[in-house]
Amino acid sequence: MTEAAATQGTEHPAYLAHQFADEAQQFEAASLGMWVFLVTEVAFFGALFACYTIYRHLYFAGFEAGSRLLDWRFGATNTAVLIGSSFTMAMAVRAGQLGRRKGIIGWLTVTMILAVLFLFFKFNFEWAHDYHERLIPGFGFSHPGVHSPAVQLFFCFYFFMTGLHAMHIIVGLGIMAVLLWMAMRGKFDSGHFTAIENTGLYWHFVDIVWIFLFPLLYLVGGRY
Amino acid sequence: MSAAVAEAPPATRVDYLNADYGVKSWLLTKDHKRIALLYLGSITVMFFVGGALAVLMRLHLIDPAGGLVQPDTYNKLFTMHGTIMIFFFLIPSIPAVLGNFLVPMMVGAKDLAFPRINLLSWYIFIAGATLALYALVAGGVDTGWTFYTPYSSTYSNTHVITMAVGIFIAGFSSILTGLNFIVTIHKMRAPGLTWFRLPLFLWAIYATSLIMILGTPVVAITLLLVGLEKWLHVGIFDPALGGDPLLFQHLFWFYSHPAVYIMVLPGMGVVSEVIACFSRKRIFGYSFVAFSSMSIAVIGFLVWGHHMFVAGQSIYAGLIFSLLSFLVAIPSAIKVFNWTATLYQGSISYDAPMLYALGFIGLFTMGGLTGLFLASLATDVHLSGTYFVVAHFHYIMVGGAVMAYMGGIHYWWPKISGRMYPDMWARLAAAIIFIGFNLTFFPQFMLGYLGMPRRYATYPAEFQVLNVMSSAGATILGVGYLIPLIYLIWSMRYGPIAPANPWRAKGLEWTTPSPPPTQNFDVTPVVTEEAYAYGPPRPAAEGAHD
Amino acid sequence: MSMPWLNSALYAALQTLPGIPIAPPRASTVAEGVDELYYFLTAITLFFTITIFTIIFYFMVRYRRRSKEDQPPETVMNLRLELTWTIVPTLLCVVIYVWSASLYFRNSRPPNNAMEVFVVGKQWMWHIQHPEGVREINELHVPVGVPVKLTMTSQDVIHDFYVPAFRIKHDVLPGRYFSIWFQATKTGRFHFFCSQYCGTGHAAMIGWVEVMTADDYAAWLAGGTRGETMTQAGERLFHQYGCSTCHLRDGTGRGPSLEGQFGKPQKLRDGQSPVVDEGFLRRAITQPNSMPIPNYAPVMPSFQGQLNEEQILQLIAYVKSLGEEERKGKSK
Amino acid sequence: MTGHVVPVRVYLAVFVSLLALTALTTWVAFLDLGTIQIGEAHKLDLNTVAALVIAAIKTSLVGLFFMHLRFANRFTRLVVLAGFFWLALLMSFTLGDVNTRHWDAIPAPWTAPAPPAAPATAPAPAVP
Repeated sequence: MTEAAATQGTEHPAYLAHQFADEAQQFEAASLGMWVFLVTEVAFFGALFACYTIYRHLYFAGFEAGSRLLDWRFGATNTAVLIGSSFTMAMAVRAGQLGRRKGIIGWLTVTMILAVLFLFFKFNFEWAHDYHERLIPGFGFSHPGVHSPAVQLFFCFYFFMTGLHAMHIIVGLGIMAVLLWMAMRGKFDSGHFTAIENTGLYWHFVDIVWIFLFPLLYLVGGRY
Repeated sequence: MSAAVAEAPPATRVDYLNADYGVKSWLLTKDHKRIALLYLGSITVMFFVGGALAVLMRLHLIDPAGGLVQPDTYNKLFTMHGTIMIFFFLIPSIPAVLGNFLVPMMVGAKDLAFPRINLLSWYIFIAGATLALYALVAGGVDTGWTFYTPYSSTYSNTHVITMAVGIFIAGFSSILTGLNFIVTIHKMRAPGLTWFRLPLFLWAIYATSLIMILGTPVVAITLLLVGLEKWLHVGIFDPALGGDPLLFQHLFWFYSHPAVYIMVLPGMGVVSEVIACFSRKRIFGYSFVAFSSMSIAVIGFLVWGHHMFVAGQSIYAGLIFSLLSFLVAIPSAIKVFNWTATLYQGSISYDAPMLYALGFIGLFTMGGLTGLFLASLATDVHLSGTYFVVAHFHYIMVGGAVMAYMGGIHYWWPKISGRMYPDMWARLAAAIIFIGFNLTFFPQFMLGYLGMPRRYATYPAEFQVLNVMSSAGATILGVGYLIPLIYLIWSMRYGPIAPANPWRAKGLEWTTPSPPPTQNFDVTPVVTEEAYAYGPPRPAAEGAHD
Repeated sequence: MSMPWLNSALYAALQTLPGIPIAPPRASTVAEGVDELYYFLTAITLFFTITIFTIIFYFMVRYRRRSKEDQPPETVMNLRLELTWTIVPTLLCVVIYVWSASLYFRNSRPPNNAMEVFVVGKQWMWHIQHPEGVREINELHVPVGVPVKLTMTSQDVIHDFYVPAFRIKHDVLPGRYFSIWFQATKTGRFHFFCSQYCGTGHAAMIGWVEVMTADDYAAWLAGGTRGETMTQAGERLFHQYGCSTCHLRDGTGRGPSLEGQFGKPQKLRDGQSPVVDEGFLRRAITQPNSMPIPNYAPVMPSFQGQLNEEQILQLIAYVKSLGEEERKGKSK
Repeated sequence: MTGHVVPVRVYLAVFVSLLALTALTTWVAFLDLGTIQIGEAHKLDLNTVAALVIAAIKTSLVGLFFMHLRFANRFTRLVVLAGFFWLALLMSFTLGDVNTRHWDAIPAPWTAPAPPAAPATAPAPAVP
């Protein structure tokens, strides 16, 4: 190893991985990687949306009947909560860009509180209620109406899509906890905020999924 | 420089193999080359498990009444053979082994963009493969690798859920590998390495990665839905409960048809490298070959419906899918013509990798052309679901992808292991595989046209002659695959030390010692010429250099 | 494109190949056209395969490496060559596509005068019933020279009805009806297979199509199990299951009259008006409330699980006959 | 390396717009927007269309501002578009099949089967 390379090695910031030539390359790679990952997520949820679309097309009335069994007020509240968390997340990323430790910690904490609130509404009120109403397919589902099979299909998708979404929220909470810990230890003070930026992208994506889930699940019931 | 390194006693030089010792240094490695070897070991195991199942099937089919096993067992044999070979051997084969090893070296980088994710993807693969092997040991799955509902979700009482979850998990390994390659090829190319100086292997890997990240999530979620349906007895794809089995087929083939290109595109990349090297010429029509890879990846996503011509899909959808299926044949044809043209006026040597590559061209040509029979609606009605289909896709996947994989392993083996393999044995094995393969699968084309349906444990006596021929070929093919296993392992210890560039090949991976140091390159290389510059140095380039 | 003499000559040649059978018998009106395309594709495959192999072998020998110092000349890209081998295969593909698609399209619709036979696939056998009431298992008797339309469904998983000698095949799905048709051109026994994997006994779902002369067929029908015709069986079920108590003929019952409904669009409450066909009736029987009809209360119970697929087909045959009687009456 | 720092008021404006659009989509769900008949067998539910349009607007707001796509390079935008494009392919082809499954192969004049006895010498009109 030449002397130049050796000294260059010592100049490397701690967060610069060995395979990258410089910070710009690392940042761009991480950002592109995250976007590509989000594309796979689009395909992942997209397959479910495609199934949903086909069945809603085939069983229009049944899906409307299923949707009417959901309480739109919880859906709307949770939408607001999640949009709020997206906003606070954007603020956390902004704080990261500016290298403000307190800002990062504060906004991340608010985001996490909102995420927990979302899950609390979802599980404690909605899912528990659905269980009592025997609306969970596979767990004693029963629906007396004329559209029973279609309603069961609707609820299959309702639970699978919101469940998968909730899982993403839980994973996001875990990542944010790590970020919080890193922020407290001052890892982002130097303006190296790639991790926050990417978590933000992930979180906004989760928000976007919900932006579609809310009307498609809660509002299509022909409630007029 | 390379010669000097090669002459030095191996013990004095630190390379990626002897940089560290012990199980931990392998299981926790972030070095893309070591991860490639981890993949090589694991998929070799899967290959021979899948191969053993195939041999059992062929032995069973010698007798029309089914000589060896019960029909149930036979059904499990072909299902496990299919799932293991496709999801746990072919899909990771070239990308995860050769791609992992070569992508960073070919772009002139020290590693992939995300080494930790790379290691993670191997662990995910192992988790999925373990579940698949568990399903095999615990009694197998009998749905066919296609998992058609409602048979898989309602009627089969085998380990469908285990297998579905196994494939679901392994899918993420594939996604992460593809993601890593895309970012690496985009962002980590050495100075001077423009897109049109990339080796064609990288173009192929790039196109493959696109399919991996865009298609795999769909099949993952679909198989998860099948698992859920079976577990909870709900009817997502079961018509008795309101589901649509054709929707399953759409989602399944949306990935699983492009998956064929995941298997064969990297093989095309390997063949481009090998042909160029052993005829000492630049690949004819470089940009056409490069763009054909990309167009295969894109058009390949639009043809999945040709698996469903007789499945109950709308006949108008069938008409469109048929047209698009014909279109995807064109880029493949362009590649074959360009490879052949590359040989013209070359300096062709018959080293083992070249024999595999030329075998690939021939077999892939046949596989591709017989695909036309299945893309055209009227003949597909007769041929779909018969042995014609079996023969066709084995020509693509075994005659194509596996031949290329073997060729690639032989071509880069000196770089990977630092040792040479016995050349005569390698050529002999290549010849045996070529002959055995054709004997096994050519009769199956005739069987299919004759009308023998696939997945039959027993069959009417009029099909026996061709079946016996096929089984005889399978034994030869099996021997052909065992020979390289033996001599490659032998060569790791006893083979002659390989120089840095035994084939006098072009490409960044040959400019570094064999085996390469952990960091691949001591100095980041600067690329000043196009790929495959085998010809005399161009005056213009020289002038620019001075 | 049509060269009948070549087609027949090739077929004859393949039949006489000693020892190894490699061409299935050709016994339907469709088979000849499919074979013609098949031979054409085979010719293309052989042409390109042989050309590529020959060129590769020639180059391998002609340009083999003679010394390590060989310095092959640089080849520059030849755009004209590239375009040639892009455009020629494209044109070839278009030709094949148009040929195959029109053949398929033409073959996909049964002639209007086809006689109907009903096929129900179940693990692992084929139940076949003729409108005259004769039922058979894994055997299908048909007259030669008459178009036959098979209306098929499955009782459990996906099967596939495949007659190699007729070059026809279609998947048989539970809950849906699919039709294929053929017109046999010669008498004899021909295999049919299940060609969609369906479980343990998949390979045992084999049967024979017995193509007979018109006289033999008539004799066979007469000598077969004399029972009621499908329409009569359907009528019996119609009363047995109480359908007749609501679906009164004059339309005053709790359900709509079924008289003359078959083949006409039926307006549903959600505003759609699908045509009443076999699939519509099957759904009306198994999931009546998924398709409520204006002016009628959704009170009909589902008969899913109470009727097997063959009985449903008999009911459908009966409902169809209600329409036919009216149509005949009108024409008289 | 800090990228584009967006002013807080932009974020706030986006946040408020998103909330407003959520309210709007909820409100619209309670109005009967009716349907559009397409052909004989299909109809388009305008409530669903409205819901999806609003969701798409919300998505673009989140994408452009919160996810900084507005300030991102062309390639990143291409990646995002590719994802949605592929999804559109999956959906359109599958829906296309589902929607045309009941279409019969109505023989066009050029495919009308020729009577087996007389070889068609002139393009005969389709005989019912």
